[in-house]
Amino acid sequence: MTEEAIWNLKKDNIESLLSKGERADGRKPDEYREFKIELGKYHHAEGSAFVTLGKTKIAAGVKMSVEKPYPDSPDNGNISVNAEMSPIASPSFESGPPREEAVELARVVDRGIREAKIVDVDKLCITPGEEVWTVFVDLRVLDYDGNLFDACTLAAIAALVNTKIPKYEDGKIIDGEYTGSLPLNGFSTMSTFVKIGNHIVVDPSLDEDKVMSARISVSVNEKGQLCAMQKGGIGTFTAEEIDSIITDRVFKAAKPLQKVIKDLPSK
Amino acid sequence: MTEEAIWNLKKDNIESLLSKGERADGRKPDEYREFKIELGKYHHAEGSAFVTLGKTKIAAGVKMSVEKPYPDSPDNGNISVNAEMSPIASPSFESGPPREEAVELARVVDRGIREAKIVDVDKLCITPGEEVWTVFVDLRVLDYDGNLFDACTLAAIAALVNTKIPKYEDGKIIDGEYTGSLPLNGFSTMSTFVKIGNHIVVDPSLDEDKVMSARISVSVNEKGQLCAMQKGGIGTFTAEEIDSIITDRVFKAAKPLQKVIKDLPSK
Amino acid sequence: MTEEAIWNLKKDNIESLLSKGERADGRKPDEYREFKIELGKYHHAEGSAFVTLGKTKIAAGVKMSVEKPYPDSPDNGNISVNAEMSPIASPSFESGPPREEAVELARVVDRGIREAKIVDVDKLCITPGEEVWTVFVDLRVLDYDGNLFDACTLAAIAALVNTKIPKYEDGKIIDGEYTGSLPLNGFSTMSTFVKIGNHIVVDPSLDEDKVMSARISVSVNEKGQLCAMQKGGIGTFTAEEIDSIITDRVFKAAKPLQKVIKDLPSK
Amino acid sequence: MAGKGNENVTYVDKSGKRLDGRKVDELRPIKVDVGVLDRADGSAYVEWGHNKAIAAVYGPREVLPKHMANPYKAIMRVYYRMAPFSVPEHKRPAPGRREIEISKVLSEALDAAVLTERFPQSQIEVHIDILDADAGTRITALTAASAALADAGIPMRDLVAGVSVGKAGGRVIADLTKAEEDASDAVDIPMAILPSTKEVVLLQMDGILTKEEWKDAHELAHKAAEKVYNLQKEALRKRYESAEAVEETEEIAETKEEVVE
Amino acid sequence: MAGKGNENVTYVDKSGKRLDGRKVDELRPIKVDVGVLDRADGSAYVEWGHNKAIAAVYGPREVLPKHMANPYKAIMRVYYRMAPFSVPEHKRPAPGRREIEISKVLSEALDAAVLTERFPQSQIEVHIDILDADAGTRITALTAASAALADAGIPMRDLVAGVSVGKAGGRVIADLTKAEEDASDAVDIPMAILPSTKEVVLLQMDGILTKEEWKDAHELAHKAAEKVYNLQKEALRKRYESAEAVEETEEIAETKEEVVE
Amino acid sequence: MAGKGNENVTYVDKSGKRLDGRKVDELRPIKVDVGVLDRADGSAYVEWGHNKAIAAVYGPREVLPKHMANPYKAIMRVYYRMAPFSVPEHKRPAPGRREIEISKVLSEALDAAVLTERFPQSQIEVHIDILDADAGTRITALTAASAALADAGIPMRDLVAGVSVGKAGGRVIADLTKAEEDASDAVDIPMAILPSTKEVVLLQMDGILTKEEWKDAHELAHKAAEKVYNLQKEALRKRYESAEAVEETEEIAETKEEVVE
Repeated sequence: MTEEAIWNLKKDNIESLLSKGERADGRKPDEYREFKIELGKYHHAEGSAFVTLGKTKIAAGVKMSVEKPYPDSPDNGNISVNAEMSPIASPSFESGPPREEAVELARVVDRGIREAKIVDVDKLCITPGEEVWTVFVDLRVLDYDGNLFDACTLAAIAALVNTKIPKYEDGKIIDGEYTGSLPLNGFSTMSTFVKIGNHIVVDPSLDEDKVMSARISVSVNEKGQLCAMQKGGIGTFTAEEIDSIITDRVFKAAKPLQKVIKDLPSK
Repeated sequence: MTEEAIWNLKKDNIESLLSKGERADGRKPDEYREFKIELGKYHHAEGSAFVTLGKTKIAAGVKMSVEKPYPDSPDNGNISVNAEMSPIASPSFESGPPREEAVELARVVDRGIREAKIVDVDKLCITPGEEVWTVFVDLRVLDYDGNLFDACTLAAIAALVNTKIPKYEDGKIIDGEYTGSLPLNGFSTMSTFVKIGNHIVVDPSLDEDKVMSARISVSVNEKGQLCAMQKGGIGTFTAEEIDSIITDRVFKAAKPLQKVIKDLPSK
Repeated sequence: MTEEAIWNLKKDNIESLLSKGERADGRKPDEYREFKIELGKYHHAEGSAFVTLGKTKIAAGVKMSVEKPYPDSPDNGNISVNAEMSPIASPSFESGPPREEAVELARVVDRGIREAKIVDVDKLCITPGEEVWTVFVDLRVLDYDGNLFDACTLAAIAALVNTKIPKYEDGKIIDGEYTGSLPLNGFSTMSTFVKIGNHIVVDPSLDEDKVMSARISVSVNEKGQLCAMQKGGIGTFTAEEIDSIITDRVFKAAKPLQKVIKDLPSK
Repeated sequence: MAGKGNENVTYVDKSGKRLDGRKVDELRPIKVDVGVLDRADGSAYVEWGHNKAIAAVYGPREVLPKHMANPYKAIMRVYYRMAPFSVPEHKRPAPGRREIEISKVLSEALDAAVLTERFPQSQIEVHIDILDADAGTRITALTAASAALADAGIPMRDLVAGVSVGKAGGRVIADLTKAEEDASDAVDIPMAILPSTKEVVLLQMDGILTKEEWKDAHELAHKAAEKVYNLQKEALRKRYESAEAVEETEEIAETKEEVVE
Repeated sequence: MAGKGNENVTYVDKSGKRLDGRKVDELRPIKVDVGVLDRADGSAYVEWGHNKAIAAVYGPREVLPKHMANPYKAIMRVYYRMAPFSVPEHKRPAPGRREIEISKVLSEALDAAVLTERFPQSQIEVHIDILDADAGTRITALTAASAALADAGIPMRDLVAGVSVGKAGGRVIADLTKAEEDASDAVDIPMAILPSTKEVVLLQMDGILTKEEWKDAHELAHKAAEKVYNLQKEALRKRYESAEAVEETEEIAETKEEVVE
Repeated sequence: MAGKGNENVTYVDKSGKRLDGRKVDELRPIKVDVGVLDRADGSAYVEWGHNKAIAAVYGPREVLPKHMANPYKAIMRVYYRMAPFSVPEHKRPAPGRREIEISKVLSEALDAAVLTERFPQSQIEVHIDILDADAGTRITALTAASAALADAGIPMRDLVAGVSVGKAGGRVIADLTKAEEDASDAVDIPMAILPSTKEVVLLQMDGILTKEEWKDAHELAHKAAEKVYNLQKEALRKRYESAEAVEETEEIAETKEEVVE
């Protein structure tokens, strides 16, 4: 049997389960898998987190660097999110420069953080027009068991919560000394739903990710507002499906994530 | 029939016509196809032109940017020409970084402008040794129906004629405000001749471009001086052929181009 | 016969000779081939050398450039070694960005110079924290007849000995004028041994390079100290083999190289 | 999305007019031309406010390298590129991360519409050049691409209509300009819709929005898509008529050539 | 290697203690976990002092492009990469020259141990990510890679033990930290050894050393390799035991699934 | 071309002497050595004033990737590269746009001379390294490349002679130096000629020239080409003689080796 044929069989199986309201791993449609967040594992990072969601594993690290501000925002720091989908995480990932999947992943996670205005970039100015902090968030996908968007967002937010600002004197960062924690305003979580046949479920497992026709990731902040969205996949959503996800299901599904993020100990 | 075989047939056909002093599209050897220049189509460009020559279509845009001058010319602005031969224009063009054809095209167009000293770079200094204007001319080939050299040169020169200098205050370009037109000295046109069998014609059509053995592009300024040349192709020219083109035919062929360029309305 | 089969035959032949204490070209195990150093061949380089070792040929050139120092060494100049293994030198080399072999070659030669502290980087400061000299050593492999490590190190060191510091006034290098020779402390040579079967010989010829299982390059300074090492190849060395090379054979083998380097006329 | 806009700007005045005089649900002027290029298999040029996009389609054709081919369907390859002069600051020619991401979402949106299963082992290429940019380039690109696919004769379930809705100055509005995207509370929602079935094939959002605002914006999007759809169909109809005329001429020309050979 | 260290630092005190309290021949704490990843054919995670490396192994599998394949043996492809946050200054994601060189020497060291001749025409890939760096990343990487190869069931003549020896403050010591590498007379000698036969498969050296010092360092290296070897074997033993337990569970799970299908 | 030269410089004095003492039609000293490399199929080294170029030729050999091959002729691949130390300011090693353009025009010039139709489906590679540059590197490169092709035994209609003519200080001159190229009215015209038939295979021009000046320059070019041609032929003749001697030696060597095996 070709790989394509195997996936078609898997798809039929997953769909027939979903018709009965069941998922292969026993979850309900709007239920997340177990997840775990470890903070501060990497000592060279100003902040870090190691996240597992199902068997998906993400290492996130934050580095703070002093840079010249952009001319159109001389008083603001900046944030930059990058994601690496190296072959460590999956036999189907390739080494080399980031492909479009990794670029999309990084940019969607970035917008989920940026649009929710989580990092208080106004407070990251050292000398207006001269020196501001840039917050580099780097995500390393280590094991791909489905749903990288939500796992990477969790890891990025947790790493930011864990971040301290280095001491900066006479144009130099003092290695290992810090002046406080990174100023944050609230938080956001991302919840990804996928469509398989005409069923829609949150937090896709690896198999669900592989057989889905369409995907939608919705970022929600701590006030229950929408702050970023991204549809993916070559399938379509009906207007009703979209409304149901965006105005209802996402808020229910995100609850366990929001609870854990809210209670993370800040630095 | 292979593609090669088809081109060989076409070549025979074109040659036999040329032996009778005829071209497939009815032109005389030193006659250009119809061409048209539209100015100022693109509002974000400081100057722009859309040129058609036969069915060849070129979009040219000029952006002005403030840069540090080169150490060996602290009082002069700079000019930079780039050309993109993307697959939009032809099924045989490839996407990706510019290949040697696009690099040659950009550099030959650049020299035709630079050597004729059309842009008065002495007047593009803001603060000597600190800030000067760089004039970026970007050419997008949109439809390839032969003779990119002449069409791109027309488009580049027309876009320069159409260019205004942005207002620059307190280290910032004021978007949408201008302080005058780009200072220019005269103009130049480029005329490309190709050799098919032992016949030589100007302004090659697509078919003539494909079957030619050798190509020569000659840039002539408004005073009737030569200002740049480039031979291409894997064929040869005899000394007599070269002399005939350079000392005679190019000046006749270039007349209609020169007339139109001369009458372009400046900004 | 496949290429692989031919090399296996060659290997058998080389090994059987080595069992009798002989090498294909008549040398003893610890004997170098003839080598020759020509200084100052390239007039645009601040220093240069053309080295032949057997038929291996290396062109080395040094350019001095004024750069901003690294933040953690504001008073020191820098050195940068690059090596190009272009197809000029061998049908098996490929054009394009440097492959791992060329990167390793450059970095090992670099360490042989850097760790021996040959270039007195303390004396290459122009204005502390602002301007220092960077010494660019560029190696072009022109003919590959084995043992690039030792030949490139010879060429790099000889080019450094031949280097003059350009005159630098008012922020500009005065072309063609110099203020003295590059400050150097001693020198080093590199000696490469390869293992074929269970025989070990110095200065591998092309055939020996191709059939060797393991390689070790040892850099030794003028005081008889070790200053850099690199093992290569997919074979192994026993602890005894390593000790014999590092504590004994390398010093004997390096003698002719050291003698010649020592007597090179400085600029 | 939220920009650095002056808080005192009134994005929608008391009479319901926006900065450029449009009503909240009104689109900028849109012009769609089909069959504008000679060499491509299909092409279209779209002006949408100040945005200008040209799209060229090739295919279905052979996949290179061959091992990338899919035995069940054609693969869609979309290249969205910005001309260096299309934006206020000169852009480097090499594609940036934004262009790579947009190429991906456009590719998925078009793939949803094209009957790719009819062309296994082949690829369909869409090349789009943005010549002028002013908020809404990806939907301008998509509208051009979809028309160009139709021009190339690629079978589709429906045309893809690109639209953008969002928010500025506290009001939900359609088709934001750059000035509106600079509002401090700006939200931009590019969407693509198959108008016949109202299916959504592209959806992105930047900025903070409530559920209620989403509902208004979503409704606005479907209305706007209908308008874009009609413009696309009109342009294709015109092209179809003129193409028939051209084809007749070409037949005559071909007959002539045969005689010459 | 020689760093900018303060000349007044005492790298080894009178009682033979180093800056972090270790003896001259003492290694930093080392933790080896095998089978830490789900998707890779084999994997291992190693913490070595502050160094943290994760390795994933795939193969033997098909070589692409095919003409790179060797008809006599598997080819080893090793990708050593540093996370941007693993070092004091944010590192760009693209591999630098240091990563390229280290990938090459690690590949040769592992190739010496793997029975590559058993898998002609195929390739074995090792991907290593350094998540935290503090002097000794390449030997941490090698130790992880070797355990991951064993975890993937790749036959080897022996495990490869990575060690580092060298010199600081005039004393030959094992397993230098970054602080020790900053000594003005620092010498760093990363090595890899097949412990059963004491064969050396990786050896690099930076810094100035006498013959006599080499002999001491070399001896230290073989002793240290023995310790690393034992940790690797212990981790694999644990993994083997738990893997057996897991396999039983999986068999049960598979049976269940069959029922479902 | 026009440089920043001091207007007061006299580029040609009353006695017809140039800055370096040459007459207007005089070339700089040129040295051509053939067969200078061991591994290449053909090679040549040319010194031309301060310019130094080395060329290596491989082929005809297999085209990779195969679909690039031409069923009717060999394809020429020319790689013109400048050593980082060959110019006043350290050059980055990656080829720039100038090197890419020059590689293309050199490739076309050589293709015009080589009997490529004799080697369908194959490629001929020419690699040229500029080790020292002083105005005229491309014609130095071409002269070396052409001699190297002959050394490799590649059949050609004729050798390709590279020459440069132009203008400085109002006078038409041959073979400009960098100092002459810096004249404010400088014109540089690199050319390549098949001397037997006077066919032109490379021609570029930068700077402002009248028709009349062109005629003088063109005439000068053909005279200069004749001189270069003679030097190339002389070098090949020498090589041919010594090669015959070497071949005899090699035959003896091969006989010996057979005995050893």
